Amino acid sequence: MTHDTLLTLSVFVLLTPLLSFMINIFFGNKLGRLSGVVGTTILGIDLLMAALIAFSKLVTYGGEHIIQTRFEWFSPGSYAISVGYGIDNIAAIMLMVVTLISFLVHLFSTIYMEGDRRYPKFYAYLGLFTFSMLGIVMANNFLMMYIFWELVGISSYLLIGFWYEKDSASNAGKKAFITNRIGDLGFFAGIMILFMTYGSFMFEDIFAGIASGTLPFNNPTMLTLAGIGIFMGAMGKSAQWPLHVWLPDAMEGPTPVSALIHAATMVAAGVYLVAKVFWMFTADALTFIAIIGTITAFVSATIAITQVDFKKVLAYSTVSQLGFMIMSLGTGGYTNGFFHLVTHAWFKAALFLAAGSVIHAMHHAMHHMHDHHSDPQDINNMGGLRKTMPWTYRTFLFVTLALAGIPLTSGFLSKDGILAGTLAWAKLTGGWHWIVPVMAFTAAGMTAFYMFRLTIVAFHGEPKTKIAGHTHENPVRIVLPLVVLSVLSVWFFYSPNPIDASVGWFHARVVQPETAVPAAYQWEFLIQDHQAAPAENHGSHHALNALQEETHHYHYLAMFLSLLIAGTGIALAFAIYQYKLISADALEKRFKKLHTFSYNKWYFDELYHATVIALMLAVSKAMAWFDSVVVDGIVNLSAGLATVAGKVTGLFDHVVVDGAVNLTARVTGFFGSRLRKLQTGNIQFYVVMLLLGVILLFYFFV
Amino acid sequence: MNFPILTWITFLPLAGMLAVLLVPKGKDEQGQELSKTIIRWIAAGTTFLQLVLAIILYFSYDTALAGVNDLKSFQFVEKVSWINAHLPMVGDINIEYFLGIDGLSVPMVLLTAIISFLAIFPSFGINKAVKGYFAMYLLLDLGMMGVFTALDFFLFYIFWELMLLPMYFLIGIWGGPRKEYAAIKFFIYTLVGSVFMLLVMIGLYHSTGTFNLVELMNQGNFMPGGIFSGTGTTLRLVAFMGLFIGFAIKVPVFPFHTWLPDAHVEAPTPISVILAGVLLKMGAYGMIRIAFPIFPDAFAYFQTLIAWIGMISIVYGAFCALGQHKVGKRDFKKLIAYSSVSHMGLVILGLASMRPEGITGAIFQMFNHGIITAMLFMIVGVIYDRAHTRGLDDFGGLAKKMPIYTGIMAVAFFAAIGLPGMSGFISEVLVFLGAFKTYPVLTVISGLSIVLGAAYMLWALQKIFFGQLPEKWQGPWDPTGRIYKTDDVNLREIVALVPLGVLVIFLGVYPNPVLNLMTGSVTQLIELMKPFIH
Amino acid sequence: MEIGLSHYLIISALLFSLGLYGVISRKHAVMVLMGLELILNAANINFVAFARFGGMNMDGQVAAVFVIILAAAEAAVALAILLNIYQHFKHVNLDEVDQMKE
Amino acid sequence: MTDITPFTTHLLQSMQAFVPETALIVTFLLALAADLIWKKQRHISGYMALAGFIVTGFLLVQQQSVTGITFSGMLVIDHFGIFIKWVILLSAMLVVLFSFISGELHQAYTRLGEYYILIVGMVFGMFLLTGASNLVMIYLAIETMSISSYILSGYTKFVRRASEASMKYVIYGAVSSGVMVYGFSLLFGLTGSLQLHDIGAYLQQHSVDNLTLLMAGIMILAGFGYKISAVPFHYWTPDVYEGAPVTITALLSVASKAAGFAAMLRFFRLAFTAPFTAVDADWTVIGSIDWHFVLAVLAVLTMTLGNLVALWQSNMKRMLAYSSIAHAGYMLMAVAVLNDTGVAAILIYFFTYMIMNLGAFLIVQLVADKTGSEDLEAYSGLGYRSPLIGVALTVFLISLTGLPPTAGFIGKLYVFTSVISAGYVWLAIVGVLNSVVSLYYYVRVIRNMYLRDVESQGSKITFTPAVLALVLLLAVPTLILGIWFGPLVDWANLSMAITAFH
Amino acid sequence: MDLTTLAFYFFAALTLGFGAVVVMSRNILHAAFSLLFTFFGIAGLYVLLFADFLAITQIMIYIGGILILIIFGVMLTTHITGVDVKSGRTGSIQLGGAVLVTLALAATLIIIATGTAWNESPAPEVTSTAELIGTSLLTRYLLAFEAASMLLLIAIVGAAFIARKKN
Repeated sequence: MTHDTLLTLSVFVLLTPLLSFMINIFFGNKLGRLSGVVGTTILGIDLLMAALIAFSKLVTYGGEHIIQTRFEWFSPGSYAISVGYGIDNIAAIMLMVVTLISFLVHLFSTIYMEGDRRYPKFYAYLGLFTFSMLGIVMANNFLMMYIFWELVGISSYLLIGFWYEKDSASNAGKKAFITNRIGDLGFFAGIMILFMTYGSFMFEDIFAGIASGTLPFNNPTMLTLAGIGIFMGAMGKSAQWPLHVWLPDAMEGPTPVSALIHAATMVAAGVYLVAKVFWMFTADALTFIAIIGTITAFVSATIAITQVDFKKVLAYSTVSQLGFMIMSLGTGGYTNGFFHLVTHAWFKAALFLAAGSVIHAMHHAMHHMHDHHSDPQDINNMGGLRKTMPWTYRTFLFVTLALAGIPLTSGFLSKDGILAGTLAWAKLTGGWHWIVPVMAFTAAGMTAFYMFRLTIVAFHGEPKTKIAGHTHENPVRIVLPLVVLSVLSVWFFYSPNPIDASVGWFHARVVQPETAVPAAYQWEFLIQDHQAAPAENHGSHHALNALQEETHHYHYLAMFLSLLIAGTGIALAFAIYQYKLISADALEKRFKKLHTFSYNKWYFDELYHATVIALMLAVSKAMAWFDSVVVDGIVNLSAGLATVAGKVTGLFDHVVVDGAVNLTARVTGFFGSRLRKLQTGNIQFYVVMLLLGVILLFYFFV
Repeated sequence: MNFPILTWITFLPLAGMLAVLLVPKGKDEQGQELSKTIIRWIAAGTTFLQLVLAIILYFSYDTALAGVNDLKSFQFVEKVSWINAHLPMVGDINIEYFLGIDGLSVPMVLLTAIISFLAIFPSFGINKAVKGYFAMYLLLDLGMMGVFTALDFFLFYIFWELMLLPMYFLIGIWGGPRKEYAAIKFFIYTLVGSVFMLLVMIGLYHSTGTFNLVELMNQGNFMPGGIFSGTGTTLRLVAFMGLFIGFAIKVPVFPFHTWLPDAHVEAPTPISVILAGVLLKMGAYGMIRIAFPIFPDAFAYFQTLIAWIGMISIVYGAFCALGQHKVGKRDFKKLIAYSSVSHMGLVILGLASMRPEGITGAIFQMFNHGIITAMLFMIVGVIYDRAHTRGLDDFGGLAKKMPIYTGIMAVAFFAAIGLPGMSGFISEVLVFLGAFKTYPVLTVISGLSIVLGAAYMLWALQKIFFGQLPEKWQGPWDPTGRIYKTDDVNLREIVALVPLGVLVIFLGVYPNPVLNLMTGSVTQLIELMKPFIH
Repeated sequence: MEIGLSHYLIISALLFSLGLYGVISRKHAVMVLMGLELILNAANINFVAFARFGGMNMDGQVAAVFVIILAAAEAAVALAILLNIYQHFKHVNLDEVDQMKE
Repeated sequence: MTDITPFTTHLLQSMQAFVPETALIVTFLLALAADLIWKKQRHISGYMALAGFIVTGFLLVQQQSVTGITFSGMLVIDHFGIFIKWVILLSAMLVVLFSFISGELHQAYTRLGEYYILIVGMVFGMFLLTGASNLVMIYLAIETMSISSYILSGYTKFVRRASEASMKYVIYGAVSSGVMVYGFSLLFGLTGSLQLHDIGAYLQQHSVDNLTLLMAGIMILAGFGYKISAVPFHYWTPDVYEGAPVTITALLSVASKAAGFAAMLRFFRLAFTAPFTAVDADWTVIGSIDWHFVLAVLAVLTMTLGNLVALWQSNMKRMLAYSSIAHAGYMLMAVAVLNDTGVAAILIYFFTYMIMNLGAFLIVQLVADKTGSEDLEAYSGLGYRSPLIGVALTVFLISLTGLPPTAGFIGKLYVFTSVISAGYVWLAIVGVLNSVVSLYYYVRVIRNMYLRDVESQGSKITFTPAVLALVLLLAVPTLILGIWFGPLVDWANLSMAITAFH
Repeated sequence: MDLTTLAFYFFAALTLGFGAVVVMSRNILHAAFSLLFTFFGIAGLYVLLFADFLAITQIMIYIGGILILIIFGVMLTTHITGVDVKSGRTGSIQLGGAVLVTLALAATLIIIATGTAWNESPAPEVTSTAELIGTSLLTRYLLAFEAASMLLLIAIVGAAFIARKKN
C-alpha cells in the first residue's frame, strides 16, 4: 500500500460513518429496523478498512513518523489556510480503537435499542459520532482538530440527550456540551495564540516554529499558556477536574452510548490531543497537566467508592482512569499514558457494555414483573447476577481485574508503567512533586476496592430483589462484544512479557516524541541526548531520555507497590461486602461526614451552581435588567418617550424600578409639558413672556 | 457593460411595487382572494428575478478587481450626473447617480437578493392589507439593495432613509401587540443615527466638493480649509464618531441596541427575517464602506474603543440572551434578537482588528449571520403561526410532533452556536483569529460567547423540542385541516428554509465561493488603512 | 438744569413701561388698548426728541406721523374685534378669554 | 421751491419696479368693486383675486430684469425679494384655491367678499415688507399685513375660538409692533436715520454704544420674531393657528413667515453688516455684537421649544402650529450664519416648506370638513378610509420631518450645509437632534392613519376629483423636488444676493 | 429755572401722572379721561420739541379720533350702570410679574437713555415743521404715504366687516 493509497483509504474510513449518518437521518424512517443492520454493516466495512490502514501503517510504515497530506482550504486575504489529515502510529491505533468499539456498540445496540421509537436516529447519531471521532484521530492540524472536536461535542450532545423526553437526559446533554465548551474556549485561545505566532494551523509548521525558537509574544510564559489552553480542551473532553462534572451526568444516555463515548473514544480524545501535541508543552505546562491529572484520578476514585448507581461507579472510575492517563502524559510518560488509553478503552467499553447487559436484563425482568418504579441501575437492587447472567459475569470479572491492574491483564501493563513513571518523575523533579505518586497509588488502590465492591454487590451473593432473581442472560449480539473486548484485555496482545510492556510492539511503535520546546523551558530529562530526527530513531531503546531510564529503575518497585495496594483494596472489598467481616453500615456511620462528602461527589455540582453558574445567571439577569430598564430608560428619557419595559423580579425591588420610571416621567414632563404649560391661553401672560424674553435676551448677551 | 444590471437589480422592486399597486381589487369574496394571490406572486416573481440577476452578477463578477478606493476596479459601474448646482462657499453641488460594486458589496447584494426572495414565502401567510404589505416589502427591498450598490454618498443616504418608512409600516401595521412602540422606536433610533450621518456627509462635501465615496477615500481630495481637512483633527474625530454611531445603531451594538429586541419581537416573521438578515448588515457595511476608509486616521484613534464596543456587545448580547432564562417573558424572538447583538458584535470586533482574517471574517460573518438568523426567525415563525405564541415556556417536546422541523431547527441552532461544518464557524474563527492578532485579551474575553452561545441556544432548544409535549398541543395544530394539513412544516416553509440550510452547510464546508469574492477588496482596504494605523 | 435729550427719553421710557404695565395688568380689554396707545406714544416721544436733538432731523417727525396713523388704524380694528368678543363672551375680560391653550 | 424734476424721474422709474404691487392694489380695488356689484356671486372676489395674482405673477416674471432701489430708498427690488414674493404669491394662490373648497368658510357665509379682498391686501403688505428698506416702511408693511391677518384669523366671527384667536392676535401683534417701533426709535436715535442703508453706513463709520444697539436690536427682533414665530416671541402662534380658519392658518404659516424672514434678512444685511463683501464670503458684521450667536440662540430656542411642545398636541392645527415654530427655528439657523449660502438655504427651504406645509394644511382642512374634527383621533384609519389622502399626508409629514426622498429633505440638506460650511457644527447637531424629535409627533399622525382602527376601517371618505387633483398638485412636487432639485437650487442661487448698497 | 424747563416739568408731570392713572385706575371711565390728559401732556412735550405740526396732529387724531373711539368701545362693551365699570386687575401672580417686568424694563431703558452717546447735533432754527413734513411726505415718503392710505382702506374694510352684527 503506497502512501497515497493509504491516505485515500483513510478518507473512506473517515467518510463511511458519515454515509451511515446520511442514510439513517434521511431514510431512517423508511428503513425502520433495517437501519441497525445498515449501520452495523457500514461500520463493519469501516472497521475492516481501518484495520487495513492500521496494519499498513504500523507494520509497513511503522518507522515513519507520519503519513500525511495538506491542502489549502480557504483564503482570508492574501494567504491561504492549510488543513490536512494524516496517519501516524497513535492515529493508526486509535483508528482501530474507535472503529472496533463503534462496531461492537452498533452490534450491541441492535438488541439493546430494539424497542426504541427513534431507533434509526440512534444509528444516525452513532454514525455522526464515529465520523467526528475519526476526524479528530486523523487531523494533523489544529483547525481540523477543533472542528471535529466540536462535532464530537455536538454528536455526544445528541446521544446523551437521546431520550430527550426525560428532562434529566436533555439537561445532561446540555451540561456536557456547555462544560466542554468551557474547555474549548481555552483550546481556542491556545489555537489563536499559536496561529498568530506561527501563521498556520498545521502541527508540523507550529512545532517547527517552536523548535526554531520563535515564541508567542516572545515570551515563554505565553507558550506555556498556549499549552495550557490546548490542554483545557482536553480537560473538557476528557472530563478532568474541575470540568469532570458532566461525565457522570452523561450516563443519562443509553448505555451503549456510554460505552462508546464515555469509556473508549470521546473522553479519550483529550488524552489523544495531549499526546498528539506533546511536542509543544513546556515544563510548566506539563506540570500543570500532571497535577490536574492526579487530582482527577484521586478525587473521582474517592467518589466512586460510595456510588450506588451501577453506571455512576463506572463513570467515576472512567474519570479516575482518564486522570491517570493525563497524569502520565504530564509527568512525561507519553507511551504509558497512551498505552493506558488503549487498554482502558477495551476494558472500560467492556465494563459499560456489561453494565448495559445487566441493565437490559434488569429492565426485562422489571417489565416482566410489571414493576416500573424500581431503579434498574441501583446496585442495591441487584445481587446474585453471577448465576443468572454467567457470561456477563465472567467477562465483567475479567475486565475488572484488568482495571484493578492485576497481572496478566493489559491494565496491569499500562498502569504499572504509569505508576513507575510518576515515581521517576517525582524523583527527578523532587520536592512536593512526591505528592503525585502518593495520590496515584492511593487512587490505584481505591480503584481495586470500588471495582470489587461493585462486582460483589451486583453479582455475588443472593439476589437482593425479586427483579434480580428474574434476570436472564442476554442474546449473543450482546454477549459477543463483551467477549471480544475482554479478550482484547489479555496481556499478550501488547507484549510477550506479562509484566513488562516495554518489550512489546506497542512501546516499539509508540515512541515518545522529541520535544520541540527550547531547552530553556523544558525539563532537562525530557531532552534527548542526541539531536537526530525522531523518525529515524523510532522503536528502539537507544533514544531513551533520562526520564525513561529512571522509569525503568522504578519498574519493579512500582509493580510491587501497586500489587500490594490493589491486593489490599480487593481484600478489603471482599472483607466488607462478600464476607461482611466489617459492617459497611457501621463504616458508613463511623465516617458519616466523609461518606456523605464522597456520596455527594465532593459537592462539585453544588459548588458550581453556587458559584460559576449563579454568577453567570446573576450577570445575565443583571444585564437583562440593565438592558430593559437602564439602557432603555436612558433612551426613553432623552427621546421623551415615557415607557419602560419589563417588570423585574428579584434584583431590584419595585421602589427602585418605579422610582426610575417616575424620574423618567418627571424629566420628560419638565421638557415637554412644562414648556407646554407656558401656553396658558392668557394673552396678557404671553405679553409678559414676550417682555421677559426681551429682557432676558438682552441681559444674556450683554 | 451595456446592460445596466445594477440599476435593474436595484429598481426591479420598484417596478414590482408599482405592479402590485395596480392590481385591481376584486369586488366579490372570490375576486378579492384572487387579487391577493396575484399580488403575492408578483412579489415573489419580482424578488425571484432579482435573485436571478444577483446570481448572474455573482458569476460575472471578476474577483481579481479590488475596488474600495480604486475607481477603475469597481465593476458594473453606472455613473450619470444627477444634480448639478452651484452654491457660494460650497461650490458646485455634484450629485451623481453612481452605482458599482466591489468585494465588500457583492456578498451583501447576494445576501439581500437571497433573503428578499426567501422571506416572500413566510409573507404568504399575511392576510391583512396584502397589497400594502407587498408594496412596502418591495420598497424596503429597493432601499436595501440601493444601499449596497450606491457609491455616491448622497444616493447612499437616500436609499438608507428610504427603508425607514416601509420598515415602520411593516412593523407597525403587521406586527405584534406592542407594534406601535416597537415601530416608532426603530424609526427614531435609526433616524438618530442617520442624522449624524447627514451632517458628516455635508461636512465631507464641504471639504471635498464631492459626494463620490471613492474619491472621498483619497485624502488628497480634501481641500485645505475644509472642516474635515487634515488628519486627526478634532472635527474629523467627531465626524467619525458621528458616522460610527449612525452605523452602530443599525448594527446594533451596545449601548444602541435596545430597539432591536423590541423590533424583532413585534415584527411579523418575514420582517424579522429581513431585519436580521439584511438591515443589520447595513450598519457594518456602512462602516467599511464609508466610516473607516474615509476617516482612517480617526479609525486608528478609536480602534481600541471600537474593539471594546465589539467585545462588550458580544458578551453583553450573549448574557442578555441567557438572561431570557429568568427575566421577563421568555420570548423566543427576544432570545434570537439578543443573540444577534452578540453575533454582530463579532463583526465589529473583526472590523476593529483591521487584519485580513478579521475583516474577511467580519464580512463573511455578516453574510452568515444574515442567513442563519433568517432561518431562525422563519423557524420561530413556523411555530408562532401554529401556536400563536412564542413563549419558550409554552412549548416542549415538539421534536416528537414535528421531526422534520426539529431537524431543520437543529441545523439552524447549531449553525448559530458556531458549530464546525456550518458557515458560521468559519467566519467566527476568522474573526477571532484576526482580532486576536490585534487585541488578544479582548478576543479571549469575547470567546466567552462560545460558551454562552451554546448555553442559551441549547437551553432554548431544550425548552421547545425536548421534554414532554404540553397538554394543549397534543392534538393537531389545525383540527379543521384547512391551513395546516400536517403537524410538521409544510412545503412552503420547507422551500424557504431548506435552501438556507443547504447554504449554511455548503459554505461551512467550502466557504471559498464567498470568501474569494472579497479577498482582493479586503486587502485593498487594509492597504488603504495601513499607513494610518500605528 | 438744562432740559436735554435724556429727560425726554426718561419720560418716554417711563411712559413705555406704564403702557406695558397697563397691557399686562388690566382685565378690561379696552384698558389694555389704552396701554397700547401709551406704548406707541412713548415711541413717538423718542422719535420727536431724537429729531429735535439730532439736528432737527425731520425723519423722526415723519415717523411719528406714521405711527399716529397706524395707531389709529390699529385701534379701530382692535375695537372692532373687541366688539366681536363681546358678542361671544358678554364681557371683554382678557383673562377669561383663554379657551385655547397649551 | 426745490426742483422736483429729478424726483419725478426717479418716481417714474420706481413705478416701473412697482408694477406687481400696483397690480395688487388694482386687484384689491376691483375685487372690492366687483363684490359690491355682483352680490349674488359667492366667489366673485375670489376669482378676481386669483386672476389678479396670476397677473401679478406675470408681472413678477417681467420684474426679473428690473431691479434696484426705488422710492428714495423706501423699497428695494432684487432677485431675493422676487423669490420670496413668488413664495408669497404661490401660497396665496393656493390658499385661495383651498378657500374655494373650504366647508368651514362656506358654512358660515354665503359670500366671502371681504375674505378674498383682505387676502389681496395682506399679500400687498407682504410684498411691501419683502422689499422694505426703511424702518417706517417696515413698520407700515408689517402693520398692513398684520391688520389684514387680524381680521382674517377672526373671519369666521361666529366661531368663538376664531374671535378669541383674532383678539389675542391683535393685542399680541400690537404690543410686538409697539416694542419694535420703540426699538426703531432707539436705532434712529443712535444713527439719526431711518434708512437701512444709511444706518449701516453710519454704524460702519461710527462706533456706537453696544448696549443700546443690542437693546434696539433685540426689540426689533421681537417684532420680526413675532412675525416668524420665533421663541420667545411665538406665544400667539398656537392659539391663533388653532382658532383661525385652516386656510388662513396655512397662509400665516407660509406667506407671512416668508415675508417676515425676508424683512429680517434684509434688515440684518443692510443695517448690521458691511455692504461690500467678497463674493462667497461671510457678511462682515458691523460692531462688536455677535449677532451670529444671538440668532443661533434664538434658533435653538425656537426649534427646541416648537418640537418639544408639539409632542404633546392632539389638535392637528395646533400641532402644525408648533411644527411651524420648529421650522422657523431651522430656518433661523441659516439666518444665524449670516451669509449668502444661508440666504440660499432659506430660499430653498421656504419653497419646499411652502409645498409641504400647505399640503398638510389642505388635508387638515379636508379632513375637518368631512369629519368635523381637527383632532388627531379623527385621523384613525384614514389611510384605509381614503387611501390617496392618507398617502399624500404621509408624504407631507415625511417631508416635514425632512426625510429623503422628499422636498423637505432638500430644504434641510441646504440649511445644514450652510450651517456646517460656516463652521457651526454644534448648531447643526442641535438641529438634527431636533428633527429626530419632530419625527415622533409627525409619525404619530401616520400611526393614527395606518396603525389604528385598521380592523374597523370606518366608512370610506370620498373626495371630488378636483380636490384630489389639488392634493396631488402639492404631493407630487413634494416627491419630485426630493429627487430632482437642481433648478430650485439654481434659482435660489440666482436670488440669494440681497442688494446691500445704494 | 426758565419757562421752558418749567413747561417741560409740567407737561412731563401731566403725561406721567395721568398715564399712571390710566393704567392704575379701577374705573374705566376715569382711565379714559385720564388718557385725554396724558395725550395733552404729550402734545405739550411735542411743542417743546419744536414739533408743532405733530402736536396738533396729536391732539386732533388722538384726542379727536382715537380717544373717542376708545370711549365708544367702553360704552359698547361695558354696562355703564353696572359694577362692570370698575374693571379689576388680573391675578396677583401675574400682577407681580407685570410689576417686576415693567420695572426691570423701565430701569434698563432709563440706564440706556442716560448712558448712551446719542447721535446729537445742534438744531437749526425752524419756524414751522408743517412744510418740511409735507415735503417729506410727498417726496421721500411718498410710497409710505400711499401705503398708509392702502392700510387705512384695509383697516376700514376689515373693521367694518368684523363689527357688523349680521353677515
